[in-house]
Amino acid sequence: MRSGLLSPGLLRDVAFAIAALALLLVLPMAFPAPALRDFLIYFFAYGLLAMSLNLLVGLTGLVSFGHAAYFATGAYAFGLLMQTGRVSIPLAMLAAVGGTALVALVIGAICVRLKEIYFSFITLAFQMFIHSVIVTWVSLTGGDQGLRGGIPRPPILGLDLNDARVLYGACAAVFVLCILAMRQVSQSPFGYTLRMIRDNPARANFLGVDVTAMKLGIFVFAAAMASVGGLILALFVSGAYPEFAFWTTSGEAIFMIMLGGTTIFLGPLVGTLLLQTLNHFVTIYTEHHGLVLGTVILVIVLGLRRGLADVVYDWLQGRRTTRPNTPAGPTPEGAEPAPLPDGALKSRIV
Amino acid sequence: MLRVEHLSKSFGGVCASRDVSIDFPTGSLTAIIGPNGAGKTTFFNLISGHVRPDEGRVVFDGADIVGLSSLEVVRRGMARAFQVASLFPSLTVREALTAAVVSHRRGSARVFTRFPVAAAGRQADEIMDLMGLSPKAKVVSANLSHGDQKLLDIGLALAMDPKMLLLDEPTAGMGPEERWRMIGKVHSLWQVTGMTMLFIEHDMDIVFKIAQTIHVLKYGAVLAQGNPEEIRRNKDVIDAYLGTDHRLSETVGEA
Amino acid sequence: MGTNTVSSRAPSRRQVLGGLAAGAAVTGFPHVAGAQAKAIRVGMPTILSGRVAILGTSSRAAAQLAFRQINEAGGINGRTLELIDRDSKGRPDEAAKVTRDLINNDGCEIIIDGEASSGAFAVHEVIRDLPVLCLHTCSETSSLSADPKLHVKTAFRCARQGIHDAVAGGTYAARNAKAKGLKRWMTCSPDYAYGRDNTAEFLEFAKMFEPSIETVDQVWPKLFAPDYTESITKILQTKPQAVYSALWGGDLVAFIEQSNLYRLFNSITMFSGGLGDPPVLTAIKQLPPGLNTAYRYNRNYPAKPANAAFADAFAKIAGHEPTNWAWQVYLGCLFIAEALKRTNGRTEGTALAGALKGMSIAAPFAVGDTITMRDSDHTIIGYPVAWGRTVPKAPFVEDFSDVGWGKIVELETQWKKSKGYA
Amino acid sequence: MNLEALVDCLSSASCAVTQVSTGLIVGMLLFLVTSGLSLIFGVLGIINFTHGAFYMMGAYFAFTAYALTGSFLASMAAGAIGVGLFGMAFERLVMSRVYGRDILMQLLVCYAMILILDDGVKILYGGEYRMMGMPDVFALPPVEIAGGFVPGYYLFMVGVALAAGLVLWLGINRTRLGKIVRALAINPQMVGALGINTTLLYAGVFGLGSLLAGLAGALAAPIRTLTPGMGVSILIESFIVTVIGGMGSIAGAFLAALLIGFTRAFGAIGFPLFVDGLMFALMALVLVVKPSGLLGREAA
Repeated sequence: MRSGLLSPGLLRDVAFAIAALALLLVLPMAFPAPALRDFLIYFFAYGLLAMSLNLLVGLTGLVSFGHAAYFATGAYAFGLLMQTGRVSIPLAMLAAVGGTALVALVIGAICVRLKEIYFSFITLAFQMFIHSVIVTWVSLTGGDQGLRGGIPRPPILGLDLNDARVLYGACAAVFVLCILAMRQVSQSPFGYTLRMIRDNPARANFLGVDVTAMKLGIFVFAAAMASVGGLILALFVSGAYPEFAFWTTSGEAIFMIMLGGTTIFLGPLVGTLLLQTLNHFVTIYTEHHGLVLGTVILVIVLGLRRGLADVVYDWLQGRRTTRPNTPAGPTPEGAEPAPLPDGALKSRIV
Repeated sequence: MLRVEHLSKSFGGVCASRDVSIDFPTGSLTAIIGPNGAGKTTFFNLISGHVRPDEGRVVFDGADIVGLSSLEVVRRGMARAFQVASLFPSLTVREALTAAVVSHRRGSARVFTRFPVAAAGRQADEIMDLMGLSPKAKVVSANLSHGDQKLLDIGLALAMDPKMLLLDEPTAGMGPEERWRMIGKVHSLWQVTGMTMLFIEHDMDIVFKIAQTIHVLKYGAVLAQGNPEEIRRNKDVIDAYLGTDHRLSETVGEA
Repeated sequence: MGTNTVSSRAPSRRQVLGGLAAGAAVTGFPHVAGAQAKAIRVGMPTILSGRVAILGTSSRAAAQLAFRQINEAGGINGRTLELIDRDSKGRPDEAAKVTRDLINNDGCEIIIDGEASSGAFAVHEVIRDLPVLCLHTCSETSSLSADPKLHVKTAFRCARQGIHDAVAGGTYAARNAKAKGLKRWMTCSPDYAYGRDNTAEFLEFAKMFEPSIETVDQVWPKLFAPDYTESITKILQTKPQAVYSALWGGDLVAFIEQSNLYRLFNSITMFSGGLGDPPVLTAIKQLPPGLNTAYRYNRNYPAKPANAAFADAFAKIAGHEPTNWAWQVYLGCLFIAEALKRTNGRTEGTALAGALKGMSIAAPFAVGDTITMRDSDHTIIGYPVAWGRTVPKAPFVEDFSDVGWGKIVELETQWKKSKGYA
Repeated sequence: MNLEALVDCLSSASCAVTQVSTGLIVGMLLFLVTSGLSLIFGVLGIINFTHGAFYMMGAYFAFTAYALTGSFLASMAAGAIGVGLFGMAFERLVMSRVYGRDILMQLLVCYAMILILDDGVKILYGGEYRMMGMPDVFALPPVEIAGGFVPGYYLFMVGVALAAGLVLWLGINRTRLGKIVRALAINPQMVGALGINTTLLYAGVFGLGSLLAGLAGALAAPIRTLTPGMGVSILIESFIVTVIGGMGSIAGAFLAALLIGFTRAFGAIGFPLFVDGLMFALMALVLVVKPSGLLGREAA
């Protein structure tokens, strides 16, 4: 019996992760433009934010409007710890993630008791609260001017993070590790319990699932993962800013997952990539990016009605099932079960 | 196994359950019948911890379970299937059953293993065999036929290793043939497992055919009880089913 | 082609398409590419959208104006200056991103930072990593240049500095308080770091020069609040003799108009840190006479033909009078051009920084003959720091009275010592 | 915290009058915006996040109409009716396509619209601050009431908001059309089965809600600065009011707007720095204790 850590699914994912990391490390060597590295580091940071938000939205059916709060908490906790000059980077990272998890535990304990839209509202309220704390507590956070004076990057194990290439490599490794952790969680018994809650919380409760505790668990985990995104950004821009905790950041994360699609595990990364690319080029060509971005969103939402990754996946599924004599399974790697009819979809997100 | 004593509940002045006292012996197969709005589903909600009664006791396996959450009631061994199949639309049959088994084994919070866990998977397979769902193992719940959905719903309840199973209209919404197939499954399930079972049913033919004991509810109160033969002859029951007061009783609301 | 360089977008599009086609070969070596190119690229991260879009649009217009004039005068050793602007949407991380991008991808060799407060600090950190010449042209936060811990070798501030204004404001307030017997003061400033620092420094110096000044109360409306009624009625209740406000921009416009409804300024003497900005003055429909305001910009002060010419030329491009940010950016461009001349067109950050340190140039805005980029802390002195009084019609503010720079620098030095900066 | 000052103020007629009027001024404009938001949610079940942008449009429409005609009445009509029509078009062309879809889709559509409208305003009017200016009719000294002062324009503004709220309330509760609208909120199929054109009704209700936002914008134009993005802060505030008062309840919106108005007015006297935090705290508290809001219907 193969079970536990040696299950073939995990081995496959680990292999995939190693390949992905190798690709990420080779890419900047093949194309040594610093702009590519910069672009990818932003992609890592916002990618983790979007992926972790999708653990709530897509996997558990909890629509959080305030996920960026934890992105910011991670960035600030990390930045403040590093500025003391007494902590090494890995330790500060662990402490920042742990601290964020603790904050999320307290806030989540209140939030997950509320249902549907009210959950969304209260997460938004707490995000605004955290934002106002950051702006008001000037002596600690620097208020609206952000965490100033730079965040030092002492070497870890002889690696000098002030070298842009090393910094990039470290960020890539952390990013891949986090994605792998999220993948494991989504494929674990816990992950399937969350799918039960997403589909039908009342029934899950009747089957002995402690719905509130499970929701709280994923809330805390997602917050911790978002905080890693925040601290990557803080490490890179060498500062932390209240805008990280503003509702627009949460809004962007929601846009990323909607753009990429909520049903496929890596869909949010597709969305992040698309939005980052779009943003990058739109800002270069025009100052009217609001007009362009708004129009693109309208076209996608009204035209495609789903995330791009979902559309592609459904199209592939469609081809698969129309092929004659295909047995009904197994579901392909890295994919969730087949999409649902319209009515079912509605119940899973709202 | 289960004994309810003087159970009462009213919603905003409407009495959905009034002074109900029934005893369900271990291993029995009992039917609850009654016209629309008689309070059958409310009765299920009351004993399964979904709704808290205003008065009365629910003694399950020797302990009063009034006030326990539905979750705790399930953990004590009383599982329930629903009138409208309550499933997990995006999960396959096997995934849903395995997840239910995992949950029952307190494994829901495990993050370091992969789903499906082997042992839980085996139990899920057994349940699928029992319910005849094995050929549909990899079908997404939302795509199952109506009958299969009801079977899966019962299967989910079985994943709880229950001592007692509550079935709320297992044949609702089915054609005549499908009904008999369904009730056949239920009956053989009872015979194979020896569980205490309690079901709500509309179809009198079915009830009289398989139930050992029948309780008739009307306006939330017990109108009559007895074996199929006794109920068949009961004058009050005949009146209740042919009476003209259906419309009034609808205000109580089922479901 | 050279004449096109004033328009910021057309060349950047060309550049990007070129960059896409050539791929990493070009973008990988921006400095080499820049040296061979005819134009010297200057990047400007700024805010072009949202509530403070005017900060970015007026800063960009000023840079366009300056570059056109420089290029028409023959450029730098035959090379032209080309502006590439990017919208940071007011987000500091976005400001950091576009700044890196401007340097790494677009081959910008100089950065004019048109970011407000937090964005400027984010850009500052980027310059620490990628040491090209950077001029902060919009942030007035003193610590950006005063705090030695934050010092970056190739970063300079070409903007007014909060502490300079505070000294001048304190002096002016004290003089008025003495003359008119204004003892009971109140403040009404936006509740964020700049608003609080600015207000505290103003009061500190006002009280230093006139100890009879007493702060009876302070109200802190939110930044970008649309409505100030509760603050205004609070002031009415408290009945101070004078009010100081660090409100600026659209917030100040709303505050003045709403105060007018209560005839607030009939009984209370107003001292404003931000009213002197021409777009604020023109936006207010009923500008009460006799309000005291710090100088932000004015075409008649300093009274020099070059200043009026700047205002005319700017208005032609932007469609409105210059903002405070506009003259700062324009001055920054003059500093950049002069530094490039002195390095003979070399654009390395350290070379330009070396040239810029201690540089004095004759600018339209100099109160004396020149404005100097101070060697010690990379910030300008000699720019107009003055207070005037409003009149209902253009030029809206008159009667400027300034404070000598000798006194400002002396008090600034004391202040630095007290902060541990010097 | 300065409770003494608060007590002092409450015991002085002039202070009490001024602060009560402040509360009304702050609260009533907020109520006008919120009532539209709440109406749309109550009937259509949609959270119209573009509501703040509609308020902004109302202000800019009024600004343009006033500049063209010099008539204050024309500016109010332009703000209210212009935005009302725009809202109907928006409902028909865009919003109706995401009915019944998950809330994130609706949110995204609104977000897109905010981006487009903000940029549109910037393109048309530039990024500068704009001010419509006070019409001459109201260029009067403030009215004195028991020693407190209230500007004439504010009296007018509060009056218009109260009248609009009253008309809305009567319209919904006392007319046949109102009855249909209420039925529409509960059971659209039934209303459709009665042969009533629900499509038109939805567009009408959305338009009416937008009109209220536009009217609020027009009323604010003479006293508030017009800039692109001015809708954001009012959206957040009216959102808080909606949640506190109860999603979909006009009376709740009225109550909560007053609550916020008075909190701001008297908070400025008694505990100036807690006002903002208090609003968020109040919202969180309401959500925890009674998620459906003060006067909202309990979720079924």
